[in-house]
Amino acid sequence: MNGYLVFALVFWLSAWGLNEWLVRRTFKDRTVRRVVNTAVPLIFGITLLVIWECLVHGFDIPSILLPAPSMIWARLTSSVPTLWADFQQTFLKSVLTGYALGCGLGFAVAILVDRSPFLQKGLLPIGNFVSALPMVGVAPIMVMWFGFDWQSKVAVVVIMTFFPMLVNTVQGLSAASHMERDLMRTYAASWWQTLVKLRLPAAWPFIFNALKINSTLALIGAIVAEFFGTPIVGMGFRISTEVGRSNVDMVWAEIAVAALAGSIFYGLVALAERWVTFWHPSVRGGQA
Amino acid sequence: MTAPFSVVSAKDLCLTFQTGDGPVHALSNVDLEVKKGDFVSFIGPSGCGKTTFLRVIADLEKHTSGTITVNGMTPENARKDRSYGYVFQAAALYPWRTIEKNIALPLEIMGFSKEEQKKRVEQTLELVNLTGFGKKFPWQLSGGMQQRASIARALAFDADLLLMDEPFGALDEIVRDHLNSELLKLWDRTDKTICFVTHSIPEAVYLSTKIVVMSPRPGRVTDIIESTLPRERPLEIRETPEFLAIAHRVREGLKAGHSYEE
Amino acid sequence: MTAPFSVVSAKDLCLTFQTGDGPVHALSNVDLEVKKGDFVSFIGPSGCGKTTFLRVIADLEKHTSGTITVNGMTPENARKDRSYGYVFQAAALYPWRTIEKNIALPLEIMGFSKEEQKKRVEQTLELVNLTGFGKKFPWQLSGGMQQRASIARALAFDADLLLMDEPFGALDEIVRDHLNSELLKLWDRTDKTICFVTHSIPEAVYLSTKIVVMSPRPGRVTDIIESTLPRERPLEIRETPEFLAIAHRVREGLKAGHSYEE
Amino acid sequence: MTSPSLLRDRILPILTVVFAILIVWHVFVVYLNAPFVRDQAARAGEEITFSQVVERTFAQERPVLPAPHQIFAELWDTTVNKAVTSKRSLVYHAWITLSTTLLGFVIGTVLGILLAVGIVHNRAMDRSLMPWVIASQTIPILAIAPMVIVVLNSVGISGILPKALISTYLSFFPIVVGMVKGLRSPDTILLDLMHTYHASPSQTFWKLRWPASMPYLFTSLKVAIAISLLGAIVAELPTGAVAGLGARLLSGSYYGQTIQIWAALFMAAGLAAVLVTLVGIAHSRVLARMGVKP
Amino acid sequence: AEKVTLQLKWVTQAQFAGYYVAKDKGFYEEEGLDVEIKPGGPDIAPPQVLAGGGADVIVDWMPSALATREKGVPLVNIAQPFKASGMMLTCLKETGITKPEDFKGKTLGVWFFGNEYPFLSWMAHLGIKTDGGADGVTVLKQGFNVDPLLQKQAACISTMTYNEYWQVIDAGIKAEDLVTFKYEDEGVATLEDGLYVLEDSLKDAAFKDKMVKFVRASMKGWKWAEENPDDAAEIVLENDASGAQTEVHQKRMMGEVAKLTAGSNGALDMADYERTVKTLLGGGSDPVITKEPVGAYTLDITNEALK
Ligand SMILES: Nc1ncnc2c1ncn2[C@@H]1O[C@H](COP(=O)(O)OP(=O)(O)OP(=O)(O)O)[C@@H](O)[C@H]1O
Ligand SMILES: Nc1ncnc2c1ncn2[C@@H]1O[C@H](COP(=O)(O)OP(=O)(O)OP(=O)(O)O)[C@@H](O)[C@H]1O
Ligand SMILES: Cc1ncc(C[n+]2csc(CCO)c2C)c(N)n1
Ligand SMILES: [Mg+2]
Ligand SMILES: [Mg+2]
Repeated sequence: MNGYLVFALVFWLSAWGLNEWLVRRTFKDRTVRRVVNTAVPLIFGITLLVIWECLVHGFDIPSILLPAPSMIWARLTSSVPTLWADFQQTFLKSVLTGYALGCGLGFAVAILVDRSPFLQKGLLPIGNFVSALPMVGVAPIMVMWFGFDWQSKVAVVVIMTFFPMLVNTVQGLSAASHMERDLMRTYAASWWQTLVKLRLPAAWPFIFNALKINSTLALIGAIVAEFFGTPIVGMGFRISTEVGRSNVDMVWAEIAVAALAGSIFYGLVALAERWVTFWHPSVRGGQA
Repeated sequence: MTAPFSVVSAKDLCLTFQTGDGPVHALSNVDLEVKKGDFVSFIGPSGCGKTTFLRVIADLEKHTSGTITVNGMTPENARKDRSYGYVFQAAALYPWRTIEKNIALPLEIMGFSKEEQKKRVEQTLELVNLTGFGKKFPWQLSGGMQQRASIARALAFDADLLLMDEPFGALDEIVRDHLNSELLKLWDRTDKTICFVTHSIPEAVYLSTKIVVMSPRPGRVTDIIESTLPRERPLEIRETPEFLAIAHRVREGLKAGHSYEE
Repeated sequence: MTAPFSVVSAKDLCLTFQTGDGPVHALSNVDLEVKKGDFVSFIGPSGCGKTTFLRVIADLEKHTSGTITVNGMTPENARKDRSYGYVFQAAALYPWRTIEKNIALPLEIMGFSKEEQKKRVEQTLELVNLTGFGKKFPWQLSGGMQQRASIARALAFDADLLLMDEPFGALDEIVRDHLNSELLKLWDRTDKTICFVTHSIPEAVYLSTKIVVMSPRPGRVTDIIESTLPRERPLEIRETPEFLAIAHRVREGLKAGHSYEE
Repeated sequence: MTSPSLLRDRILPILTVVFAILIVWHVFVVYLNAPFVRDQAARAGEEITFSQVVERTFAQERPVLPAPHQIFAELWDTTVNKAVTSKRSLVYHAWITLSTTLLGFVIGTVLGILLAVGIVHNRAMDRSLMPWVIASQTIPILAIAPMVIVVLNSVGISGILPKALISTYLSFFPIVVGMVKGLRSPDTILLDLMHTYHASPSQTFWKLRWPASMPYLFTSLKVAIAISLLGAIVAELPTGAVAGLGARLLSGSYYGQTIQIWAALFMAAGLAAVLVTLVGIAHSRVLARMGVKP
Repeated sequence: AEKVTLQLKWVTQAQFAGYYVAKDKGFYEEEGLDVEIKPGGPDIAPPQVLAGGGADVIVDWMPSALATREKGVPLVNIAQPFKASGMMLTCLKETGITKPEDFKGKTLGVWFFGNEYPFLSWMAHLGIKTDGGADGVTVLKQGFNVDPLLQKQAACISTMTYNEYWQVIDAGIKAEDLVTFKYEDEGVATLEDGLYVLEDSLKDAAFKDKMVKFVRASMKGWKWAEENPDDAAEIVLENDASGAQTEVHQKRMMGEVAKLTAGSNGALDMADYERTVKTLLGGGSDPVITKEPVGAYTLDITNEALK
């Protein structure tokens, strides 16, 4: 059994070395650089998987606790239709809708709060109040109000994503420097013009932070909300059911799908960020 | 037009900044009258309150006491009227906009049509000698180029009153001469009123109809010199005795106000 | 010390920026030799590559081709040696530090003792005439005061090579004269090497042992003038025919390099 | 300019908003609870008027949406009328959750900052770690939490720490995202200055990156502390939901005690508001010390 | 004292009164045992805790235990304190449902997490599809409470005789407005709360001995609870750390639970076992277990304990 562990260790060390070497070198050719840039996280990931596989075999961990990656892969490939249906239900319906609405709402309230000092003093404390409405308590209520289907999950996701967006937008809207604002004042620019032409652009780095955080939070929210009542489809439903059925490989297959979907989602947001905030030092410095 | 009408009129103007370690008297008892069509230069040692005074005119800073009117109104109303264009001491370009877009910014805000915007952007870019750099971003420009872009931005919308805070500080003599005479031409043609902060005595004398010499802490006006030079000013005027006399008076005023002796 | 040794030596230096709309040739085939104890002024139209050249010396920008050594090493090693103090064109003060703390920043980093820090901060504050403003934050200072603070910061740690990018651009004549002579004294006393960017021809001539005239796009060196003025320079030297002759040559060089004719 | 007044500038706006919310709330109480009231009446064969409906919607045992006064009665009863050490006291449960929250928050903040520092300073970490940090967040924590608890238990870690770790797991992410951005936010010229001094990475960090990241840090902290609380509550489920606000929520939900759920929700929300406000106060303190222009 | 950790299937309530009584009354102590009772919750899978070494013995339902056994975690039933099944479907009379055939086209609330097996078997017996088609039923994963019935989101919901049913009643719906289908009455009853351990650990004689003592004391607790239901409920309440349980509800629950444990002395009744296995095997196209389980129970422990 120790052969596994030794192999894991050796593999890990050599992969690490390889990665260090790769990132230290600068490649002239653009395509080579691109390949290297994707290879590095990939190598890291593969290393994790190999270590995982070896540990499971090496320590004889029961699959009900932690299945080996190979087992999860087998399950993944053999349950594509179920996984796809769950993905549609949870990701395409609950997560995306909830994310859009939650971020939209947080943004809108932040703008509203910014518009009116009165509301700022009245609404912001209330905003803090709903900052941590626990999904454990909220999800059953939402099921009661909005039914079992994805609509109630959307509601949970909205509640979860609202606050990060609110806080970040409020902070971001104050990111423009004094001189930049003074310039707008000299034009007697209206509040809207100042917002659109100065304060929003300056706020984007913060807003994108919220969009990034929310991209994963929304997924967690939607999945966990399904623990509290759902039609019999969905990633959260599958996970909770299959845990109870001791089909832990299926649970991890869902998790793998969630991780993949979440990472792609995050990646897209990060890409949009680079595109929108190209001027920010954090992006201009070469990395976002 | 009848008797020249007062564009900026300050009486007994004071401004004190409250800072962590006590108050800073940036302006004290400033009296000044700027008439329509005047070209007023402000000159004075670093930190004497020139920027602060311009900011009060522009309603970016509130005076502590005294009165000031701009175009006969409060600075606030004048600002809301979009009575002036302001060139800040630092360029203050928006990093997410190209130079072109930066210059178009006030035009967008004031609702100029797309073609008009394009035309004016091109004209002013040309004026400040930045043609070809319109598509660059601010951080891709040298310091002087950024400063010129910010001048272009203030000129683009053709305000009647220009507030310019050391607009040519980062420019070499040749460009500076060029822009000086362009500015004079513009002023002559359009009958603008210009308040101009500079550290160059020749520049002040060459450009102005009135030179305000300030002294530091608390910022006071120590001398106001009405220029006797004609409105038409070729570059050679800088060699005339009249010119040199005025320059001398300015230099003396400056020296008097200075805290340390050489 | 034996034969003056070469502090900056550039051969065939080129630098091209890759921008979204094509390459910008900021420096092309620059050859320059700066000896220990030289006071070299760079003068040239806005955007000609003066800042870029200083940045290459300081290892803040990588040249595209050619060679350059600083103190006989690569710019990188020279930087790691802390061979130079750099005054940026913009003040670049840290907004969360008081002026005092900003000046102490390089001292902290280079591990000066607390008392030594205090002493040097006070000295340099005094030198740039900012005594009493140590406890203020940068935004509470005027533009010129900020610039002086940044000069103080670069002087505080007493590097042998000073790279100064328009350090006196935002200062009035009197302060400027004062700082000019202080700088000359310092240079004379300590045998520093100074690379100095300026837009003022008299300033360049007054200060330098060597004047480098540059022309724009692509930034080339069009003239290198070895000053014949003595090392000892009272302010009155500026009226001498020798001085005026040099100034004239600089002006001609500048004009020649300029893209537009007046 | 008039002098600021606590009443006008703080209390009044909040009261107005709360009042507006209360009105909407009451409308919804009637709207959401009425169907059940009507059904009940129909089952009993009784004719009822609208005003009777309204009256009953405010006094339902298991309302879809409890009336505010019901929640406050419950809150009052479970906070003021119970000894704080009693397990029927909401204060007791809030304290249990709060202690988990704070522990999880502290660990999460430290971990998040350390990761951000690593990512900003080491290219290998940036390239390889970040994607997996992101992937880690897409794992639904509630799904693996029981396994985590079991595993931790088997290596002898039990009590508050496993719960806090789950809270950490959720809260470190906003910190990483915010701080990676924040630590990279200083302007090029400010970095160049450090470069000219040949400052060591740690000097650049402490003297430049760290202070420059403060707005990002505090914004992230606000989000993180809220998420910590969320995580602490979620973490109470796989640990047997024995005590804490999560346990209250769960058992309230399980036994259909809507009013108890709402009371616990209010408690959690109140806790969150206090914590976020505290972070906000710390933020303005730090800004003031950093001499930021007001 | 020897340590024993018991993982419950659900939160602290009278459903597990026997164990709390045995602990509280010192029955475990008398046997020289130090028993830790871990409450469960909505996402605690007792078999997982067992496999992970978090518990020595767990309370689980047989369908889930047998299914888990097929997945390769060798659970073994060592005692069966619950004789009868308390599960049922509770429907609103106004939906017009009077017999199982009426389910077609309706929406039913079902507990998942391993508790869905009895329902799925039943539907398979009835020949009703559960995929939501017109001739089948639409299944909802029911949350923890009876709201779907009250809100009329489902025609019927799963309830336990000792718990959720009474919540419906407490919510103000009269018993005569309800129709109930007990699994016991429909002939598809499966065994509920039993005690399970890992097969491997039974190879250890010391462990076996410990379990004998544990089962003996636990059954003593159960019998005490049956005789003193109100006192037992009080003991449960004392052990509920959430402070959310009410006396009325727990006392009533204890009364109902007593009816289910009444018929058992702890030993697994082979007839009940056979019936459970048959029900689960007969699950139509997708049976819960695919083959007759082997070694899924042992009578050794109870035989020894009840001597
Ligand atoms: N926001 C502020 N808070 C406190 N003090 C300030 C503030 N702004 C300016 N000051 C102080 O007011 C005085 C005048 O500043 P101002 O910027 O008007 O000078 P200036 O004449 O423009 O100088 P320069 O030529 O250097 O730009 C200075 O002493 C400065 O320290
Ligand atoms: N980061 C950059 N990216 C692209 N182009 C740049 C960049 N920095 C400078 N340039 C270009 O390089 C040229 C030289 O710039 P540089 O800043 O060296 O000029 P300069 O001589 O210092 O001018 P000034 O006197 O106005 O400060 C300019 O045309 C500028 O547009
Ligand atoms: C999500 C979820 N919902 C319901 C149960 C059901 N359950 C567990 S024990 C028990 C007896 C009744 O008290 C019941 C019904 C569960 N395990 N998980
Ligand atoms: Mg100024
Ligand atoms: Mg420059």
